Amino acid sequence: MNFRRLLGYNLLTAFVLGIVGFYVGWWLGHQFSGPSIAYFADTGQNDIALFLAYLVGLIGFLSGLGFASYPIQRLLGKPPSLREKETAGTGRYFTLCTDHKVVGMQYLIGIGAFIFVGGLNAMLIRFELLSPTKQTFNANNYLTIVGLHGTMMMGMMTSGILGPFANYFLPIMIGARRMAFPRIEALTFWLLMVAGVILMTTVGYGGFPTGWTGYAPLNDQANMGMDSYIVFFALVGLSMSLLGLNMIATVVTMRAPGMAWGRLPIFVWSVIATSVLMLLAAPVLISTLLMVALDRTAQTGFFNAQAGGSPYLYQNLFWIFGHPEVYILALPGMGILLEILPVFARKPLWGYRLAVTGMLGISLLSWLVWQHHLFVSGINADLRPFYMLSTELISLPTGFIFICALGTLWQGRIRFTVPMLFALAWLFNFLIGGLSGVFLSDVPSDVTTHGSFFSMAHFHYTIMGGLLFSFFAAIYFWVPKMTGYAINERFGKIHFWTMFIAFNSTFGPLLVIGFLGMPRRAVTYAGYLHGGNTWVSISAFFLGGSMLVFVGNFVWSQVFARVPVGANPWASKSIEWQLPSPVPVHNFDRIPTFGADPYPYGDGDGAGDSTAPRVVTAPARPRP
Amino acid sequence: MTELADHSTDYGVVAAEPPEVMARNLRIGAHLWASASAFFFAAFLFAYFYLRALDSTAVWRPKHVDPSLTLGTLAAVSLVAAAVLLRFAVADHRADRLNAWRFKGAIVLALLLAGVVLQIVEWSTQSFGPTDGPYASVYLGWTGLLSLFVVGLLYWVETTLATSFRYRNTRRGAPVPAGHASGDGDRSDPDIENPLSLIRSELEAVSFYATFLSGIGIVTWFVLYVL
Amino acid sequence: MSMRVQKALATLLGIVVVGILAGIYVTSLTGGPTPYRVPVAAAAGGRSVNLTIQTVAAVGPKLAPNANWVSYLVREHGIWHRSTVWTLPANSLIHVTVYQFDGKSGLRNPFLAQARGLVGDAFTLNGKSLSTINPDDASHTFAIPQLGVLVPLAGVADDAENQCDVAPCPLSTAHNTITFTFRTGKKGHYRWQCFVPCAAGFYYGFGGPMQTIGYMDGFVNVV
Amino acid sequence: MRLQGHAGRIAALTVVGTAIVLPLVIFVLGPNMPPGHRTTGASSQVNDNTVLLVVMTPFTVFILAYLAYAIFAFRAAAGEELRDGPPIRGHMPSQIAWLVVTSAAVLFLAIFGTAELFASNGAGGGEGPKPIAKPSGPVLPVQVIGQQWEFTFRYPTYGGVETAELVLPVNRQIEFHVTSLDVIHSFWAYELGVKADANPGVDNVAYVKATKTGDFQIRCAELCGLWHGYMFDTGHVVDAAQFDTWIAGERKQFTPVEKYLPRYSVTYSPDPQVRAG
Repeated sequence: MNFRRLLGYNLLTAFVLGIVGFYVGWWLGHQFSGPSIAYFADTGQNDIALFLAYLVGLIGFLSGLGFASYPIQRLLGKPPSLREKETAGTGRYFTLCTDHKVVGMQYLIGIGAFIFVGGLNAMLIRFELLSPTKQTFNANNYLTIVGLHGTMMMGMMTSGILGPFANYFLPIMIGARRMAFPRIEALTFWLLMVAGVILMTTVGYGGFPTGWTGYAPLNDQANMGMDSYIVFFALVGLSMSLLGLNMIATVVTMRAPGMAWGRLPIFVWSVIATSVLMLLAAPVLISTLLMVALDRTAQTGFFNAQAGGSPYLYQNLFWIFGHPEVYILALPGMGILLEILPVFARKPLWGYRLAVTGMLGISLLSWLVWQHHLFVSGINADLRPFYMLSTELISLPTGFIFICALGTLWQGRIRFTVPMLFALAWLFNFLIGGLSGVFLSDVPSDVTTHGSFFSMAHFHYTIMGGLLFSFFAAIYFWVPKMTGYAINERFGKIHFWTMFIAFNSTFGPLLVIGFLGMPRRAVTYAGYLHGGNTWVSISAFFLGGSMLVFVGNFVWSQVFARVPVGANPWASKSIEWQLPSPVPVHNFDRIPTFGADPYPYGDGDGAGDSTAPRVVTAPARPRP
Repeated sequence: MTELADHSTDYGVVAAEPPEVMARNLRIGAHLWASASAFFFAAFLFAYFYLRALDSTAVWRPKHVDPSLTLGTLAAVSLVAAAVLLRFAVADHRADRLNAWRFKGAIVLALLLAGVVLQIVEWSTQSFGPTDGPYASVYLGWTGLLSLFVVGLLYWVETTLATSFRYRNTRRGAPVPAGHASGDGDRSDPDIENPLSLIRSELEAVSFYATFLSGIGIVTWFVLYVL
Repeated sequence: MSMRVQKALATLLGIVVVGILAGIYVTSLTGGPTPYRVPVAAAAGGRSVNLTIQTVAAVGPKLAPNANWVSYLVREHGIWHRSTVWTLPANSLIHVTVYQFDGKSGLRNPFLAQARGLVGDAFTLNGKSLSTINPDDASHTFAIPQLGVLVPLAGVADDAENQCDVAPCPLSTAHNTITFTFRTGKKGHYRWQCFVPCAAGFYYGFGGPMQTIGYMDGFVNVV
Repeated sequence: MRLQGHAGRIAALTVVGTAIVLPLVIFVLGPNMPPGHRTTGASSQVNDNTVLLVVMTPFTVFILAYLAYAIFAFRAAAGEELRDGPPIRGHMPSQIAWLVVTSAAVLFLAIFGTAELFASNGAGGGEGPKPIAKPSGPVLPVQVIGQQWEFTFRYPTYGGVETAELVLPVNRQIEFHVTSLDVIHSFWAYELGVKADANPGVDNVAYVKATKTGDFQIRCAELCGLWHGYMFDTGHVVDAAQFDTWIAGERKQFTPVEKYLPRYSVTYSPDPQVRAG
């Protein structure tokens, strides 16, 4: 055993320092709060101690990974440097690594694990709702499960596509060897992982009863488990903000010669649109959560009506972040869709400019609609027509994405590969998601649908049907490039069809159940909804089962069967497919020069031609 | 292997990246981070005006909730002075007056530190606490987080200054040992062309951010003390 | 060992670890208080049940991890337990005796100071029959909203001598005795709760023990 | 009209599909849309839902018809999987047409929704303390007080009596004043088509006029803590005579507690404050 390796910067050191830090923070918190602050003594819970424990634990964990050494060296006057010590082999996946491709793989597995946790919670929710009144999980545990499901999914899936796929492919697509800030890139990943673990610890502190929205003043009343939620979402916000910053900086500064803005692959545009939202919306969330933390510890009165604050303030601030947030979830999916359609329709993207306009338009409009979440809250009734209009206006840029997708299929030569199936399913699901959204944007209709299972089913159609389907499309499409091994097509199709049918059979009826009067997050429901809920639960279990099919297929294909795919299994003309699979550490031997449109299908010498790129030119590599 | 790349590429290829790329990254990074910070404080601004306009229970700002205008003004002035001085320091660096920039840089550090200390003095001498209504809440949250950002700025200025001091006797273009910047002894190539090559762009970046933060400081001062 | 066997073992190990973690997680959430099945006696006019409970200001370290929390206790075979899930027979009379050891907190909504849903619409407080108490005197309420049952429980005076510190409280310490009778309806799974904001130190007095089953909230399983 | 090529066939599919679906939507689905026709507010929601469905139908049919057609007609023939399609990068007329049609639909929906909102006195939604869409003529104010975890109700015109049960007279304009004593709740009377958040210190007004007698369910629609899932109740709409009898009975029953109730007010800030204990 090599002790130098054991004691160096690695995951083991990180865990040890993280746990030590946690208890140091806990102890510190009890030193200067507790008896001196009366109400902590009365309640037997000490929020200051828990916040400090999480904070010091986080610092310990990151230091153990090696994140502290560079800032300290800079403090001592060492010059700025590009990357951490380069390592090779499997070990680099378990430590601080600044290679954007390693970070992408880390994201894929890390986020995948937390999506599994979120999905498990969804199964538990559906299990509980098999009966209108009988309780498997008692009322507080049920609320914790609901909150954990929502928070985990909303927090983790924000980076669900940007984390794994944009980190991996965005530099390649613009002809760069790295992201603009490799160390920040690695930091975003590890922040997210620590955040996820922190959120899980809520179970040990009594859970939290607020759902993912964490409304005040319930968040002030809640048990210590609420602190886990606050720290989780603040860290996710920080991670998102830094991720967005890194993506924008990369696209602005790292583009290869010839990679003009009008030649960026559409996926890159969707990343830009998302990143702008991430960069700007997440800080609002962090501020808001810090206010909640102050309310809980220092007893400030931001959201406390009787101390002169206002719960509406929380709702406004939360949704100023929260509505861009849902487009942070939706936009990358649109990028994946429009990136995949040209490959399997063998046509250039139809209406490139329109698609870009659509994405940027969504990005802009998403700032102007937040009060539609407050339509029945009793605030600003006179502004309702405006928010009704602005919300419905978002369907215009969304419509652009649809028309571009349909136009790309026009006279194409469609191959029904697994990624293509997922992309087409995106169109179907997002159509239903978008149409159901119109009911919620319309005030009279919203009176019944607001806060019901209808709105829940609506955003599952857009987020799960949109984002998760495109997440899987991206996995089936790009993972062979990332690992060099194919994913089994037949099991992929089984996965697709079970998931697609079970998904629609779950959330379609939920739209109806919501319309018939079932509120969200309620552990009991009226007897007449029992049949529908049972159907939905059983469908949901099939949906969960389809995920197991995927996990099995993924592990089998990538660990056991291992069929090498070669450089370009899909015969794509995009640049990432002109590199070996997996992509070499430094991406390109020479930085390529780009000449034209990123989707050169059908250009040049006509039918049945090669799959070679004709627009990417790399200077010949000098031979030693 | 394809015509664009193969797995035998070694590190030397990457080391050839021109330093301008990183310089550009630093500058754009500062701008982006400034915009994120702006939205961070925008939430407090929103909270201030929302709660002030609401004033539903007439407890927005009781009489005794009155932070010291003198200390607050001094704190804001020190932040603005630091930002202005940093601008002059950048000019000095551009004109190759390196000692002048280092001197100014040290004063900037002192000014920023003074601003934070003044803020702490103010908290410890004020006559109200966090439970004294929404104004007190916004005031404490906002000034507290602004101080945290100022500490971050302090760190950034310090790193730039420290690098400049550490290599004050290094000639431009002097050879650099392999793996010098990252501390990676296993490397065969230098991973930085010149440790001093990035100081100016980093200085420009930090100066931009300091200017931005002093703008936030002015807004803070105006909203919390004057309005 | 061949590479393939190694991979298979690693995968197996992964499945086992994930399975165990998921199992721990799920069981930690399904765990809850075991229901106390209240003994049934036959009485004139149907079945009836005697339920004896006490309310305490601080549950103490012996009965709960949160020693300072306010709680209900139930007497089971002469021993006080912290159990708030009770199994009661359907369509029966429930004679409840509450020994109330906690001080006054006051109701947020004074309307809840009047008893409702009881047999005779009244309860006895230390032997005196009442339908309403002063809302400021309320220490707790016993309420099963779905059955329409609500009883305000008057608190012990702040200056009373010999106050009980830590549960379970002996009857020799200062207390009020409240008795009342209600009728369980059809079978079902009903929640019960306290409406007095009695969770000291929590926002609106409704956190901690008020939001955790086993203290100020529970279930009545009517079977 | 002669159908020409793919575009013609897709257009034909869309027209035929719309012609089949639209009558079903208007005459079968629309009238049966939730939440029913028990109140004026609910009826206007049903109308609104129907109009939304009608506007959406052509778009939905078009996109689905296009997708189905594309999947069928544009699939790659065996052996020609790698042949490129035609390099069409856009078609300005159809892009403009799409923009115009969707914009028209969106503007229509926004204007219609606004008109419907005002015409139906807010359609049963909570409008805050100063409602802008309100009925003319006399109203019966009923206060809904949310607290953890029960709704209680006050009738200011009947001596401010507070009740545990919600009973409303039929064919009278009701003015709900929804408020909360602690955290945020949401008063959802499903069959009445009423939903209004109960915020502490806020008077949230919603209007409704029941046109039929019968029971309705009340649920809390905003997560409010432990017993949120159990915060449900049944209300009743009864005729005027029954209502008078009922309210008289309530006033008699709750006489003992009457002296303790605070004077009727649109909001309450009861003790104990912030952190009890």
